[in-house]
Amino acid sequence: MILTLLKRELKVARRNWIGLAIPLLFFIIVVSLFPFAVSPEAPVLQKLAPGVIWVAALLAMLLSLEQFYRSDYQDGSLEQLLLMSSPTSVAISKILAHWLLTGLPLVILSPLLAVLMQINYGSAGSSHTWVLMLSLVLGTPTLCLLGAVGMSLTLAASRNGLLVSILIIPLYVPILIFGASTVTASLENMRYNGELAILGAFLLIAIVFAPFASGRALKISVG
Amino acid sequence: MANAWRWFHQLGSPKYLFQKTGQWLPWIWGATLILLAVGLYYSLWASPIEVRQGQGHTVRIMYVHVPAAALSMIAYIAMAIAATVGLVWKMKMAFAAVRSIAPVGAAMTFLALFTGSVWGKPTWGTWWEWDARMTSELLLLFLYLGYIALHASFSDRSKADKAGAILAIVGVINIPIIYLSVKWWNTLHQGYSVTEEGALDPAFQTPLFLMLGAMYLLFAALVIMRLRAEIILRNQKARWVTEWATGQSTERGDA
Amino acid sequence: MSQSQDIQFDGLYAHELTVSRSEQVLLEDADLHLAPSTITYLYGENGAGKTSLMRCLAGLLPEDHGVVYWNKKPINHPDSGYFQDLIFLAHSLSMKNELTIAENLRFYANLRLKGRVHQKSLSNDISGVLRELGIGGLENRMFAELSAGQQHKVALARLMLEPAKIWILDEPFVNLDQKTRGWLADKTLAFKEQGGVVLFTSHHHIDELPVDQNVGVEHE
Amino acid sequence: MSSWHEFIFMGKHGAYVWSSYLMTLIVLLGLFIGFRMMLKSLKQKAQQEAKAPSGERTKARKLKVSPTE
Repeated sequence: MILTLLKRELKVARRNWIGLAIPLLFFIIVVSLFPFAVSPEAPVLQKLAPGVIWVAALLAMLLSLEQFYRSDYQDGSLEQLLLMSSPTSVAISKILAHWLLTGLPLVILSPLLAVLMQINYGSAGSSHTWVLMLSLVLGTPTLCLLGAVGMSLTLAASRNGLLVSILIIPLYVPILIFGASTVTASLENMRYNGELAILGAFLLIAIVFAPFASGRALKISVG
Repeated sequence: MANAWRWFHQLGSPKYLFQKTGQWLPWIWGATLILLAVGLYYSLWASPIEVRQGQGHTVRIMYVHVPAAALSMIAYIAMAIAATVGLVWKMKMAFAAVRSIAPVGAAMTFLALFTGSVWGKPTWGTWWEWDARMTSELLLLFLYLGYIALHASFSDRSKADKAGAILAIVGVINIPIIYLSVKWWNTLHQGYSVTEEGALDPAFQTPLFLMLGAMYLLFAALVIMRLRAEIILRNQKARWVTEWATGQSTERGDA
Repeated sequence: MSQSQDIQFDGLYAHELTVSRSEQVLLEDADLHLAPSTITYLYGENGAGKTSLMRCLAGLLPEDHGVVYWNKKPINHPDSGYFQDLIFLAHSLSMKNELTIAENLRFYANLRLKGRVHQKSLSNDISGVLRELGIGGLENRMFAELSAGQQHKVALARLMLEPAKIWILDEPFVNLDQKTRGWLADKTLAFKEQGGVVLFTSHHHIDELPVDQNVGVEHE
Repeated sequence: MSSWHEFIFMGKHGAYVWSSYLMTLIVLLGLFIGFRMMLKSLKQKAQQEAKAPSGERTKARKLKVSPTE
C-alpha cells in the first residue's frame, strides 16, 4: 500500500522536477552569499560552515515541503487517499517522498558546499565532509518528519506559506544544534559520536510520533 | 470515582461550566488580591536585599520573574493536557480551555523574558544573554505564538481546535528536548547561567512563595475570564446565552 | 447510544445524524436509509448541506452526533469494510495534472485493490472504458491537457474500474453531454441491478435515470 | 527597607526593579481589561441578536425522505 502511494508521489514529483530543483538551488545560492557578506577568507568561512550549511539545508527543507502536500489537498486527491488507505500510511509515503527528493539530494550536494565553505582548510584529506554528510543523513529525515506534521496542520488554514515555518522552526532548533555541532566538533578534531547518537535518537523519536500525528492532522484538514 | 467522572462530564457542558466559573471567579479574585497584596508588601518592602552575590535590590525582580517563568511552562503543559482531553473525549470545552490558556501563557512567557532581560542588565551587564533558560523561554514564546497564529488561520473553529490541539501536544513533547538541547549547547559555549541554582536564603523564600501563589491564582483567574468569553463566543446561538445576555435567567452569570 | 446489533437495516443507514460545517448546524437528527439496489436522489438548494451530508456519509466530515452504519456496522468499525465498498466522487476531480489518464486511473484501482490486480487486464479495461466514453486512445495524455468535459469523464471512468457496493456521487451529471449522461444513467442502473447503493446530487431531475427515493435537505 | 527614599530608588536599581513590576502590571491588566471587554461585547451582541426578529436566525435543516412510486 505504502509502495503504491510512494510510487505515485515520486512520479508526480518527477514530472514537476523544477519545483524540486528550486529549493536545492536555493540551498546552494544562500550558502554562496556568505563569503560576500562576511569574508572570503578560508579560516572564517570554515568556522561558519557548519552553521551556514545546516541553516540553509533547514530552510531548503521547509521551502520544498509545500509541494508534497498542497496540490493533493487542493485537487481533492488527498481525501481520496484517506478514503482508501490509512492516514498514517499516507503520511509515511509523503515523508519518504519528501526525503528522497529533497533530503537525499541535499546530502549529495553538501560536499560541494563543503568545498565552497572551505571546510577542509588546513587539514587536507580529513573526514570533515563525510561528517557533514553523515549529520545531514541523520538530521534531514527528522526535518521531514516534523515538517510533515506542521504542513498537515496548516493545509486547511487560510493564511499559509509562512505559517508552517513559524510553527516548525522552534521544533527544528534541537536538530540544528546537534547537526551543526557534529560538524563543529569534527572541525575542532573532537569526538562527534555523541552528537550523531543524539541526532539518531531524535530521528527515532520522530519516527515513532510524527507519522501518526501527521496522519491525524491530514484527516482533520480534509474533514 | 463515579462522581468525579460525572463532574468531568458536566464540565463539558458550556452552560454548566459558564455558571460554575461565574460562581468561582469572585472567590478566586478575592484570594488573588489578598495574596498579591501580602506578596507585594514582602517582595517590595519587607524583604532584605541580596548581599552575597551583590545583587542588592535587583533580587526583587526575581519575585515576578520566577513565577512568570514557572507559569509559562505549566501553562503549556496544561494546554497539552486539555488538548489531549479534547481530542480523546471529543470534548469541545477542553478545546476552549486550550484556546483560553494560550494568550495568558504567552503573556507569562513574555513577562519571564522581559523581567529576565531587565534583571540581566544590572547583573551581568547585558540585556540579552543566550543562556539556556532565556533561550528556551524565547522558543516557548514562539510555540505559543505559533499556536495562536495557527488557531487564527482557520475559518472553521472545530478544525482550528483540533489542529491547534495536535500542535500543542507535539510542542509539549518537544519542550524537554528543546530545553535539554539548549542547555547542552549553552555549556558548550560556556555561557552564563543567570538563574544559577543555589540554596535560597529563607529571607527570600517568603516573598517568592507568596508571589508564586498570587501569580498562580492570577493566572487561573485570567484563564477563567478568557474561558468564559470563549464559551459565549462559541455558543452565541444557544438559548441560555440569550437568556444570560438579556438577564432573563435567574442564575448568576455576570463576571 | 444505539448498539450496532440494534440496527436492522442493510446498506447504508444514518441514525440521528447531526452535521455541521464551520459552526453552522446544517442537518439535525437526520435518519436516512439507503437500501441495497436503490438509487437515491439528494436535492436541496445551494448551501443547504448536500455536499456536507455526502462527505459525512463518506466518513470524511466528522459528524457532531449520530452514527452511520454500513450493513449494520458503524462505518469506522474495522469489520464494516465500508471504505473498500465505497466510491465517493467529489466535486473536485481528484486527479493529478502531472499524471497521464491511465496512470491516474491505474493508481486508484491499485490502491483500492491493494495491488492485487492483473495490470495487463486493468490496462485493457481502462482502454475499454475510455472508448465507451468517447475519449479512447487518450490513455497516455497528461490529465492537464484534457478539456474540462474530458477530465470529468476520466473521473467517472473510475466507477467502472474499481469494484464497489456503494457510490456516493456529488453532481455527477453536471457538464456532461447527452451521450455521456445516457451512459452514466445506464451504468448506474446496471450497478443497482447488481445490488449497488447509489446516492447522487444534481441541480435538476435526470430524465434518463429513474430513482427509488428522493431525499431533500430542507427546512421543516 | 528602611525608608521611602530607598523604596523608590531601590539602591541605584530603581529603574530595573520598577520597570519589571510595571511591565507585569501593564501586561496582566491589559489581559484583564481585554478579556472583560471581550465578554461585554459578546453580551451586547447577544442582546442585539435577541431583539432581532427570530426569522433571521438560520435553523438547522431536516431530511425529507419521499419514495417515488
